[in-house]
Amino acid sequence: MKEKPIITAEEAIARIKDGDTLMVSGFMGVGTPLGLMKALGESGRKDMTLICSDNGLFLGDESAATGVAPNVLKKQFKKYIASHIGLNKETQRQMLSGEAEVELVPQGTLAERIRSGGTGLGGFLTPTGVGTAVQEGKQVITVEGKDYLLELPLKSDYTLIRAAKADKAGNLTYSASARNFAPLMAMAGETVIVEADEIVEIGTLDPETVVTPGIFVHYIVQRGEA
Amino acid sequence: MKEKPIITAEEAIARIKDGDTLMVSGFMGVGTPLGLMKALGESGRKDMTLICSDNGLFLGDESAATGVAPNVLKKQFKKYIASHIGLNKETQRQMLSGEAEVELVPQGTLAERIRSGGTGLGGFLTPTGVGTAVQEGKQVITVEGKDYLLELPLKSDYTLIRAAKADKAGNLTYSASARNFAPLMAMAGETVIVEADEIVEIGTLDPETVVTPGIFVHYIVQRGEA
Amino acid sequence: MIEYKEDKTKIARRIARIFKDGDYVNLGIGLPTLVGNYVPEDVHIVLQSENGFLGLGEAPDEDNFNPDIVNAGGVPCTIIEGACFFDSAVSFGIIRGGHLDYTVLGVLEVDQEGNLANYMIPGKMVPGMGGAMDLLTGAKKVICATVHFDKHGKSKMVHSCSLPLTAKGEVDIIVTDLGMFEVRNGSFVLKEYFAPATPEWIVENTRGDIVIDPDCREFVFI
Amino acid sequence: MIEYKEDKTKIARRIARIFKDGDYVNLGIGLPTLVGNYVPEDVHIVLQSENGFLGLGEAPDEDNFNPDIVNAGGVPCTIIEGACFFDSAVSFGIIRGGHLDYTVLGVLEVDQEGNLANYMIPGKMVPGMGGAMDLLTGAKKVICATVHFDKHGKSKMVHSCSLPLTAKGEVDIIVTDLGMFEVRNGSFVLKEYFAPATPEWIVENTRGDIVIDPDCREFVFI
Repeated sequence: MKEKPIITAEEAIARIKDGDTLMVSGFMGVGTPLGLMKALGESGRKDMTLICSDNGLFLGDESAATGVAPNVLKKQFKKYIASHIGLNKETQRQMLSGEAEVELVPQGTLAERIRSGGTGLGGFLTPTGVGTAVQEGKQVITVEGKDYLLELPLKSDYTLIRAAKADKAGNLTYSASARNFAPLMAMAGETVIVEADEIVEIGTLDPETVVTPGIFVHYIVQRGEA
Repeated sequence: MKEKPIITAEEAIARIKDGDTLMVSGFMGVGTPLGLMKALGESGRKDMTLICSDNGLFLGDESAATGVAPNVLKKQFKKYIASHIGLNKETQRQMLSGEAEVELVPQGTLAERIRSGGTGLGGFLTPTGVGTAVQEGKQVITVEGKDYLLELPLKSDYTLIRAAKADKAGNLTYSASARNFAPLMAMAGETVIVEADEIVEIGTLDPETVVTPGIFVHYIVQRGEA
Repeated sequence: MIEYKEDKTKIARRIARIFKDGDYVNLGIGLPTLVGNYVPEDVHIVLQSENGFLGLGEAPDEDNFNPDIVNAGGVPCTIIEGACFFDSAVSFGIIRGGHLDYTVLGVLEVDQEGNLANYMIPGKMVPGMGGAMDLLTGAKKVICATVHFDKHGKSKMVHSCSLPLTAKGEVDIIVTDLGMFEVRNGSFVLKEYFAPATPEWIVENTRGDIVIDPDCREFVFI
Repeated sequence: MIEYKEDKTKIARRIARIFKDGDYVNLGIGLPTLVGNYVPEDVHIVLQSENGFLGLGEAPDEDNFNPDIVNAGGVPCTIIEGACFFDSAVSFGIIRGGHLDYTVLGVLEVDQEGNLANYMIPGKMVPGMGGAMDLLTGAKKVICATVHFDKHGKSKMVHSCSLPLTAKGEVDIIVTDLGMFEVRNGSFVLKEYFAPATPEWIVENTRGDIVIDPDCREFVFI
């Protein structure tokens, strides 16, 4: 099986352009590919759209910022698509000042929109959000007497995820609740870059327990010190 | 964690009523819960709807019938929802004679309809089948200039699946390509009965490698000789 | 004359007695999390954490701390035997698919039509809904856990929510520090009251229509 | 005067040379399966089996036979190093999501608009479409593999399919035992011919509009 290129975080980030749409794994910083995000922060890349469960933690102390919050502080994004931004004061500030646009999406709908993008669906019908502000501007479709919102797929130019193990063919496993959005975002990225805690030889992962098949993965980066 | 009841195949099947909708795992017989299907065959249950990838193999020799084919031969179903029935001559005969109804569904659409049923979605938009006979009677929805079919969810009264290992909390792993539809059908069943090659104590399965969480499972049956 | 004293433990203790052995439950952040402390020893429930696992356990000590295991509030936790991890789509498939027996959620306002507002105050607090909308929509039963009064002394149970809704008509049960209510046919139905509150005092001090259930009784905390 | 002799190996051998190292490919049942035998040794492709894995290997011998590993035709097979298993929703997520570089499928009829009919003959053969519709719709490139003539001596390439379509306008490349064609702007475009066939003879013996590509050349099998 052909091996996927193993590159540095800097080499990976150098591919990204201003204005690109990124998906970044992690839930409150757990599962965030921190080496890649650090390199992204140093790259000066800007005007990007960030699709991420949340915006990490930032309550005023920059040195305590977690997850994607350092990148938010560097104002690298013009738009956020997230299910929760309440623990990042800078995102709140950017939103209220109009510096950045925020699209808040129910977490299950966010997961499913990413999965739709990755699996070639044109969207899906969900009961979540019916009769709430989430319904605004969306098509309501009634199936067997019940109302659903038509939610549309999300895709990314670059997906940045953290994995526990990557074999050189790109097959991935994850660590505990650090898994969260990563397997979905891996399907939905035009280019998928994995930061792996450990890179192993092809044939060492059990074919039964691979979570993300290597077909979704384009580049592998060894996780460094964050 | 509370244990799920471990019962016999006969006790499991006794719960099913004439006219119920069943989902049965397996692809050309690989992954079919054969002990449960044998008990179902002996139960005399009839007029059921069968949702299954295919109808197994039956080319004329009853003793060589595989997968769900023996149950088809016993005329236990009034309707089949499947992606392929070409290797079961009896299903073809029942279809042509009008004894049973057959709904043919593209395999990916079948998988996704079952997943939709299990995950509370009202349906999904797929490009598969646009401009073909599959489109008949379905709503076509255009998203960003591209046509999709609105496909609706499937659920079952009883889902019968085969697993490799079940712990007593109902967490499941599978064996190789015997996995196929089982994890999806497990989500979509009102009652889910698992025939496990091996039943193990709670705590012996690695939490990272469980494929089907126990929340979806209601009864466990030890796999016998088929 | 009844003297009201806010008491969150009453709420958590009462809700903890609702569950049956084997139930699957999701506890929201804040007050709902307290419920986990009061489940009777012979009732084994499985807690879901919507960031991706079933079998949420207690807070870790130094020996079993794993930075990759956090609850839905991002707080380090442990897992119990029989736990398993999955991705966010499976997690919300469990939630939206109706596989959870109960979800327990906090309240800004809840009304007699079963509408809940608990995720934003326009112009003040716009944190995002996280998993709350899916939990309300998907769980078999929705339990609201809330102190009866807001900081201005007004009941959080109202005729009709004025804040943006988290979900419409999904609330089944409300437990406050005064009593337990069901939402039925456009009214709050008082099922139990907690001393020193009385049904009459509860009716007087709630902004919503309350029907006192014929079987309404005092629930005694022991 | 050209003497035609059906030759499936030409088709398989030519298609096998299309792939690049690292491509992910799904081979349909029948003739397409043959393609796997002719991929050059220095080109490592990964074969998907739509019943749930990537890394399809050769037929098993007694030592490595596993009844739970079968290909999409239900035939026992093996897996290669680096393979992995998944459920049918992930499998068709890969397919429909555009993650496969190529799918190779058989033909009943294929027309110059890129329509393919390969799954049923009304009144005669109604086996169901299996995964074919998803594969056609989802793969980056669709390759049709077929002998040029049906048993009545008529070309399986036609102006317009008369049989029920498997998918509309999805075919990119057609390889027969006479040559290789692309489907472009409503025509078959002849890219290569296989001796003893000549472009002129192919045009004469095909029921469809063929444009001969300016760079059309003979492909020599070595």
